[in-house]
Amino acid sequence: MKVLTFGITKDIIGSRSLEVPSNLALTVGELRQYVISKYPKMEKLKSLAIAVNEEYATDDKRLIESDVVALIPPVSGG
Amino acid sequence: MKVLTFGITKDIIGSRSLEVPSNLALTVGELRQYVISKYPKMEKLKSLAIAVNEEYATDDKRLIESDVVALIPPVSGG
Amino acid sequence: MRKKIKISSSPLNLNEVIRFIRADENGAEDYFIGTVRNATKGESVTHLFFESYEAMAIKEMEKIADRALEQFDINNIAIYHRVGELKIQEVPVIIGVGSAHRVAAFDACRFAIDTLKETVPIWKKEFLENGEVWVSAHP
Amino acid sequence: MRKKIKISSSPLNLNEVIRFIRADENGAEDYFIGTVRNATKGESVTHLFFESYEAMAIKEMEKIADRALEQFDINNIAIYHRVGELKIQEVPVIIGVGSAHRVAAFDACRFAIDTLKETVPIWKKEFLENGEVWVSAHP
Repeated sequence: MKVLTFGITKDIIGSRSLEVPSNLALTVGELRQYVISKYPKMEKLKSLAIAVNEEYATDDKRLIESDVVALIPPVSGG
Repeated sequence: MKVLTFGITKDIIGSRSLEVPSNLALTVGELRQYVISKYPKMEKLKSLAIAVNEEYATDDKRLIESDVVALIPPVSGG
Repeated sequence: MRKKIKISSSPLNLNEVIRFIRADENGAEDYFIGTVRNATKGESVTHLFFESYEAMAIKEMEKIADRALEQFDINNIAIYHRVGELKIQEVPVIIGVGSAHRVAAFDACRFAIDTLKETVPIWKKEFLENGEVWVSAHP
Repeated sequence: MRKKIKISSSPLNLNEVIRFIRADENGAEDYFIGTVRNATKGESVTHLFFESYEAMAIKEMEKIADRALEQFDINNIAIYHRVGELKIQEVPVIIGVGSAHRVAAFDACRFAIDTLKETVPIWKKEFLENGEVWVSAHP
């Protein structure tokens, strides 16, 4: 499963996207755990939301291969 | 003493200014009484403030011949 | 110069207001623009006429700007008012405020237009389909 | 059409926003303009960089416009955001609101910028004299 990265998460990972083995991230919550375990700097962020198909998703949301998934670090527009 | 008129007070009086005998308007309060007694329609207004030298004046303010005096009906700018 | 006040019988120039407000130390600008609406209390409006006691109105607008600069954490403020005959969609008033942070800009802009409507000697006559009326003159 | 949303890497066009907002039935317009300030928390800023997750940001901006139209007595709203590199005094964001009466325009404009800063996936990197930082990323 491909996960898009933005802002500081792109800098931490060093790439515009991250490949995650689908069996290690069946839910949004599991995906966050996987990302944090692989990139410990993510734990220092004020927050790390996850978007599924361009909407904020809750931790219990189940992921499927065709979902468009993205890491959303704290936003700072305006 | 010449008194400037604006907005609806100009329409009621029918002129851009009004000549008031100085001895009948020694104070701002007396001037208002004089204007209302001469033009009863003035009493129907929501308010009738009086400016002396381009500042709102209280009723006890004494008037002198050289003052620039104006009738200020309810304002409605903006 | 932190304040700019104008009364004009020509159309108000928003770009002039923006050029005055925009500054390196501002992160937020709020602009209130009054426009002539096509109706009031359910009646159609054809146009408006604004009259001012100009010398006094300028003084009162300057007082509003001074109070805004004193009461709110803003860097600059402009208050422009037009007089004469205005058609639907034309602009009687522009208030611009610049500040480091947005809350002060909003608060000061709102304070300025609220106070202008209470204290500045400017009068508006509405021309309706059936007659004309000096706004707010009667209870 | 009562809302207009845009994300652009070119300078935002305020006149386009005004043309969209101005309408016969509006008596009040409020425009919030964010500008790049030359300092933050006492440090000099040289420039900013804004990045967006554009598809999602557009959706979130549309939600804000829809909520504003629903919650406040306004006629129309525009939300424009710029991305890319911006220098001091340049404009990252414009929010315009039109309404019959001014209180709704102020309230909706403030709601829109407050919510944008909380929900829209746009990120700002500040370039300071000594380094660079993604704003708000860390506690």
